[in-house]
Amino acid sequence: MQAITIQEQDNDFRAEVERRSGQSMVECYQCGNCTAGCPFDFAYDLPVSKIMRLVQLGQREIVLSCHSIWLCASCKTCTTRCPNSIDVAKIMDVLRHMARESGHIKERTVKAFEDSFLASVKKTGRLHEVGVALGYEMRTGRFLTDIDLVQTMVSKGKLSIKPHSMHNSDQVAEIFKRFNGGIHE
Amino acid sequence: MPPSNDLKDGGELRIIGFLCNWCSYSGADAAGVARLEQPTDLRIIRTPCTGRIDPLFILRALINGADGVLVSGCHPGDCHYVEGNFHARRRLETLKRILPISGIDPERFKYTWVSASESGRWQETVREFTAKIHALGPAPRMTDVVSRSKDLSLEGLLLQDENGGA
Amino acid sequence: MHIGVFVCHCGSNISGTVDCPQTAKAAGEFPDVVYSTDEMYTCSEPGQESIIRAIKEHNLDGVVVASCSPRMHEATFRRTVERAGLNPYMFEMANIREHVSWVGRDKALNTRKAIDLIGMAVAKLRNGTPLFSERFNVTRKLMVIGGGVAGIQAALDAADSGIEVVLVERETTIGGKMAKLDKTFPTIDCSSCVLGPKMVEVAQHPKITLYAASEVDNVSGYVGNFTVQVRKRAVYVDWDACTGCGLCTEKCPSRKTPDPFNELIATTTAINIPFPQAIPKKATINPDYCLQLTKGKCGVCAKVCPVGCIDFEQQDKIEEVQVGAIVVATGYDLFDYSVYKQYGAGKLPDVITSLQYERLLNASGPTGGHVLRPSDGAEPKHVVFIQCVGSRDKSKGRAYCSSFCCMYTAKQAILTKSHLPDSQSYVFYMDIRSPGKGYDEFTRRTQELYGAQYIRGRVSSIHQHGSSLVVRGADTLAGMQVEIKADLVVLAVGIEPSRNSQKLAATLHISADTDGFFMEGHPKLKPVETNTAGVFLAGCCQGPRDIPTSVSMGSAAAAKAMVLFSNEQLESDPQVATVNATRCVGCYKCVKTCPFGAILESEDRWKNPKAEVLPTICKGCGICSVTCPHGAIQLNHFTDNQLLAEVNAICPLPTI
Amino acid sequence: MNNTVIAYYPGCSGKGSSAEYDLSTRTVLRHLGVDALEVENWSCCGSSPAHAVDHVLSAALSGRNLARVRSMGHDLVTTPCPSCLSNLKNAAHAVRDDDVRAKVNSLLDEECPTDVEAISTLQFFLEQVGLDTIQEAVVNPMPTLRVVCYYGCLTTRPPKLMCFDDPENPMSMDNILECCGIEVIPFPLKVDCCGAAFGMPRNDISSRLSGNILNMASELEADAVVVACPLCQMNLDLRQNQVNKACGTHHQMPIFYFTQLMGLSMGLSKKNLGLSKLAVNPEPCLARAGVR
Ligand SMILES: Cc1cc2nc3c(=O)[nH]c(=O)nc-3n(C[C@H](O)[C@H](O)[C@H](O)COP(=O)(O)OP(=O)(O)OC[C@H]3O[C@@H](n4cnc5c(N)ncnc54)[C@H](O)[C@@H]3O)c2cc1C
Ligand SMILES: Cc1cc2nc3c(=O)[nH]c(=O)nc-3n(C[C@H](O)[C@H](O)[C@H](O)COP(=O)(O)OP(=O)(O)OC[C@H]3O[C@@H](n4cnc5c(N)ncnc54)[C@H](O)[C@@H]3O)c2cc1C
Ligand code: SF4
Ligand code: SF4
Ligand code: SF4
Ligand code: SF4
Ligand code: SF4
Ligand code: SF4
Ligand code: SF4
Ligand code: SF4
Repeated sequence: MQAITIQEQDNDFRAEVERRSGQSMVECYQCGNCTAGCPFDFAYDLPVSKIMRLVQLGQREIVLSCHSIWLCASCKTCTTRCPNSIDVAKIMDVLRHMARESGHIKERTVKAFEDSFLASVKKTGRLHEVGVALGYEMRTGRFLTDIDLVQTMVSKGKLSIKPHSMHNSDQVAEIFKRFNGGIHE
Repeated sequence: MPPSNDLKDGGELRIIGFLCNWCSYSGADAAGVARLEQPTDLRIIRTPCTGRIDPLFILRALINGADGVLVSGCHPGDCHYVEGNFHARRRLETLKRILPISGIDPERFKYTWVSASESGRWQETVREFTAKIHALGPAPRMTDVVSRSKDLSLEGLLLQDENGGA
Repeated sequence: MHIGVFVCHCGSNISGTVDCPQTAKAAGEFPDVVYSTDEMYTCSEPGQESIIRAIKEHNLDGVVVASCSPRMHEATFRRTVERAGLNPYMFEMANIREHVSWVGRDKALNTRKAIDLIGMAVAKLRNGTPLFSERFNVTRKLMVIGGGVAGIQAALDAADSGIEVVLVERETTIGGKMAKLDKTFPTIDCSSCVLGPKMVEVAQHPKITLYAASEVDNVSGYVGNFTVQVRKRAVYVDWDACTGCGLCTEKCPSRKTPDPFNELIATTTAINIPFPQAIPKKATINPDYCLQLTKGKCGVCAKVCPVGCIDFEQQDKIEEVQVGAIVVATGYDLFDYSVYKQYGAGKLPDVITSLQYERLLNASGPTGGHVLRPSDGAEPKHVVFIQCVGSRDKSKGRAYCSSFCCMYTAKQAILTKSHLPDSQSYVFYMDIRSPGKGYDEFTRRTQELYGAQYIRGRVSSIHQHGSSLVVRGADTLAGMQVEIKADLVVLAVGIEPSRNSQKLAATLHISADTDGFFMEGHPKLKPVETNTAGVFLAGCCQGPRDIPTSVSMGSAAAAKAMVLFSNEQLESDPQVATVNATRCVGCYKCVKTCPFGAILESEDRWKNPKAEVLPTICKGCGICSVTCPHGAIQLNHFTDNQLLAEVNAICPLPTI
Repeated sequence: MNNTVIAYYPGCSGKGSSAEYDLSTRTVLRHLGVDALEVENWSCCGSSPAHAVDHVLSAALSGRNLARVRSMGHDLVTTPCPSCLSNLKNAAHAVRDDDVRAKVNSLLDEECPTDVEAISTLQFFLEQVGLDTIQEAVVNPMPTLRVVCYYGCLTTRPPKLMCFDDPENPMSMDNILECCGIEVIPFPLKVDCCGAAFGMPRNDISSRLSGNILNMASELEADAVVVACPLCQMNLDLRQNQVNKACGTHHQMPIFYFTQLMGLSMGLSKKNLGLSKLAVNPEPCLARAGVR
């Protein structure tokens, strides 16, 4: 196990997480309640309370390169039960943003799904489920994902090959364009 | 009259402190015991409680030509008399709002909480406040303020606010 | 006026950075100062003598000493001037040591500051008046409110020293929580074996009068002379006659009455004696469950009672008691954990509180000391304890540590093993707080000898799964989620001040901290005093305390009362508020503002409304002085004139 | 409740994978005298991917919809989907901060309003329609139908934002269905997450979590699970076979939207409630409960 040199901790990292999440990291007293209730803990490489600790210790690399921050489903169980009322789920969100920005992509399929989802929305203004699936498959090369569902959905009339129509879908595309233009921080 | 009333020739300004006996006055004593060096401008008046401090004392000091007034007492919730500092807080907040009307720079007045054990905090408070008053410089002549305060009947204003009772 | 000024060198403490002779010389020029000098050590024997000599020689009627802090020697010098025949309040101090010589380095500036401070003291003194204290008698009788172990200890210690004691207990028996416990840490001795004899002593002590099923309605008066109204609740039994034979309880048909003594895990009869060792051992009818009182038909108890003491018409009675001091020992209540919906919110039968578990462990409890879980009466095998439930949880408004739950949880884990040798206990904890003699060894023993498994982490949720409870938690040391299939879960619920404490605080004019526990006079130096003279604290009403500390506090509070009662008479502090009747218009704003209820709505001879201060109750805060729109109520020794004189001494009114 | 008109945001899944939720919600609302007026020209809220990528982007996508609601002259919008609701509420809350609002507005063509509120249709049924009105409309109680209510994670969480029902033991659906004459069994896992967000990218995870819920429901001998969330429904219903395969189970557990059971109890036609669109055939279970 690697040793952490405490004086070399990255306090800017901790400060950035605090600023972007609006949460105060010192308030976490490591009770573990967030880990205890997290439904995704079994799939995590770092339990969420450990992530909280490592942010306190300014461990940017370890935190941003973990899988857990990609597997958090924002179910907010942790936020609801934290005895210090810390919005832990929001911190997980912010960490994923930071990982994205810095190119730490530990769950390619998760990122691919998010990207295809947003690409679909950008293109048509509304979510087009076939579009997402296709986009996802293109991005990951996992071509038969959910193929078993398609048949059921088609037979139940739940899947349209064409996106659901809205006019002015370009307004939505604009939102994405401006966003990519880096107007926000 | 001894010459000491003309404070300004030593580079000192006239700063008056109103301190409650139980917390801040003891805190100031503790700072002395610990030899925590402070600027010499401040003159302290001891009161049993910040609740005894009439905003009019402060107004009077400022009108009379004090360059700064510092009030300090027990932290909220710690008052020796249970709720005296809550009364003080309400009254002093009112005073703060009224000072600008009377032409007095509200920056010349400050109130704060220092407990008996916070000698370091007291030293900091005195240093900071004295530095601030020096940055503001000597207070302007208050002749017109005096007449204005009469016009506005400041005393009435202050008392009105207090009428809420406890 | 003839004022003398004495400037102290304090060896070199002052004279090192203040020019004392020059200061004394300058002081001589202040108005009314007829004599001024400097002294090496003013507080020393010769220093005090020189003050006395100067008062006589120069006919002084006021003295200013410029030396250390008045918090140091004001009392000393007041006695000095009094010895010379002066009124002790015709004395002022200028603090030129703590506030000048010790904090300023520039001698010239220090000297000037010292002169200013003397000028202020002289100005204040010129506006001062002589003040006189009053002497008053003390009622040598102590009231103890709350009959838990802390109150019992206070009552017994005071009574043993010969003081009359009145013990007021809200429940129908004394004993408090300790009476419900099975065994106690760290010695694991039987709780009732230790407490029982003390309770009997209370009942038999000739100096103790016990009012059970009673509460304090109102308190008036002041230290040495309190008048207390005690409400004796209707119990529907004439306690003077009741022998505690228990015949009534055997025959009472209303058997589904909730039993608070057993923490509601069992039922009792509408007429009941809470437990066999109850003191007083008297029967009480619960009016909400008595068939006679609710439906008008039954009266069985009245028929069987051999002494005919049942009285369905009984009413509350108010009695007035005069006492000189009061010890408050009202203890605590348990945190209502039903806000934790994720722990079943009190709806899962096999999730119980620590105190309920004590009743299950207790041989005189509803299961006769067999640990049987509530849902199906089976013996549990896997028992999970969860610590800090409702403690150290800001999100539930409980930031504080309840202080003894780590220890009693360890105790309960040990007792579980001795009751059920095949069982396994698991303890979820955040920290183990065991600071006391033998305490940490105790929690170690729990693990090493009794095999309790300690898991560091909180529990997120508990849910029923078949006949087990699934406890989902974390082990933060292993860094993993953990799950336990438990048969019984015991919550170490935190504590909070006894219900209605807030009201009692208002009645007694004492304050409570932000968590509602009564506030001590000083956290280190006056742990059992309050800021109201003559009112003392013992046990958990002041904060979470285990039994040894509660007992120490009981003894300490009794000792403080004895100190008070060692005086035949007490002397009042004359630095109190006084009303100038000619200025007072009777608006009573001051009455509403005084935090201590020291001002009365009174009248003068012509029936005009006037405020009147009760000098024995007034604490001298001066809050009223600022409130009065007419300057009619003034705090002696800190009058408007005195304080303004100080202001004017530094900043004279500008001439326009 | 005569002819109340509410702004209604169906959400993307309402137009696709959860068409029967949209349909049954509108049908029941109409039956109870409420007109659900679809938000004009609404767009996708971005669901969880948007806020997983950026909070301002997420707020902007929902902010656009809030602006649509405002332009219809409404200050309240209801949505059946908890994920959409969470995003709408988040946006409405976030733009109250001046800084955030400026950032959000800079992504939009129009100003995001600060005075539009969002609630779930579930909350609308409970608080504005009311249990009494619902009970009055019931003509076909189903006392032999034993169901568990599964709320999922987002319906009530985080409590500070959602401000509805209890985050640990919500009872709103339980109460409504009991009003409809259906037996509701207490369900210990009612707020555990089903893992829907990972249905596509990490099916192993979502199958395990959904499996827990189905297992518990069948251990409690429930006839069906009732949900209020299209993502939960899709995960439990459409993916039930995937779950069975991953967990080695053989569940055939119907997963209803609560609005479908409300509609049945009110005697509305199965067609208008979209019952045939459910992946696990509900007919055997309904037949046992005596519904024709
Ligand atoms: C489960 C459990 C196990 C414990 N085990 C141990 C142990 O093993 N060892 C140990 O040292 N400590 C133990 N404790 C702690 C112990 O209970 C307390 O330290 C002790 O009871 C405090 O005594 P007390 O007199 O201050 O308060 P209490 O016991 O609460 O007594 C207060 C009394 O005042 C009465 N009262 C309250 N309000 C009023 C009022 N307004 N007027 C009149 N009367 C009033 C109450 O009815 C009660 O009789 C345990 C606590 C719990 C919860
Ligand atoms: C580093 C440190 C920091 C602390 N900080 C705090 C704090 O912040 N707050 C707090 O509450 N507590 C604090 N404490 C604890 C505190 O010091 C003790 O609680 C307290 O001093 C105990 O007082 P005492 O009178 O029992 O013992 P002591 O202070 O030890 O006094 C005992 C006295 O008895 C004398 N003596 C010993 N033997 C004999 C003999 N045979 N004959 C005659 N005289 C004898 C000794 O000379 C001594 O003067 C601290 C302790 C330490 C070590
Ligand atoms: S629940 Fe809160 S305090 Fe506890 S470890 Fe998680 S973030 Fe920290
Ligand atoms: S929000 Fe994320 S970290 Fe928190 S409990 Fe849910 S999945 Fe786990
Ligand atoms: S009176 Fe105070 S200053 Fe003077 S010698 Fe005594 S202690 Fe020192
Ligand atoms: S039968 Fe009478 S004397 Fe005996 S306990 Fe009951 S009330 Fe008291
Ligand atoms: S009268 Fe009441 S208390 Fe007496 S026996 Fe009947 S029910 Fe019990
Ligand atoms: S004593 Fe132990 S269990 Fe109790 S609140 Fe404190 S740390 Fe928690
Ligand atoms: S406030 Fe002043 S005027 Fe009013 S009753 Fe009190 S003393 Fe009299
Ligand atoms: S000085 Fe304080 S205690 Fe005394 S009467 Fe005035 S307000 Fe009350």
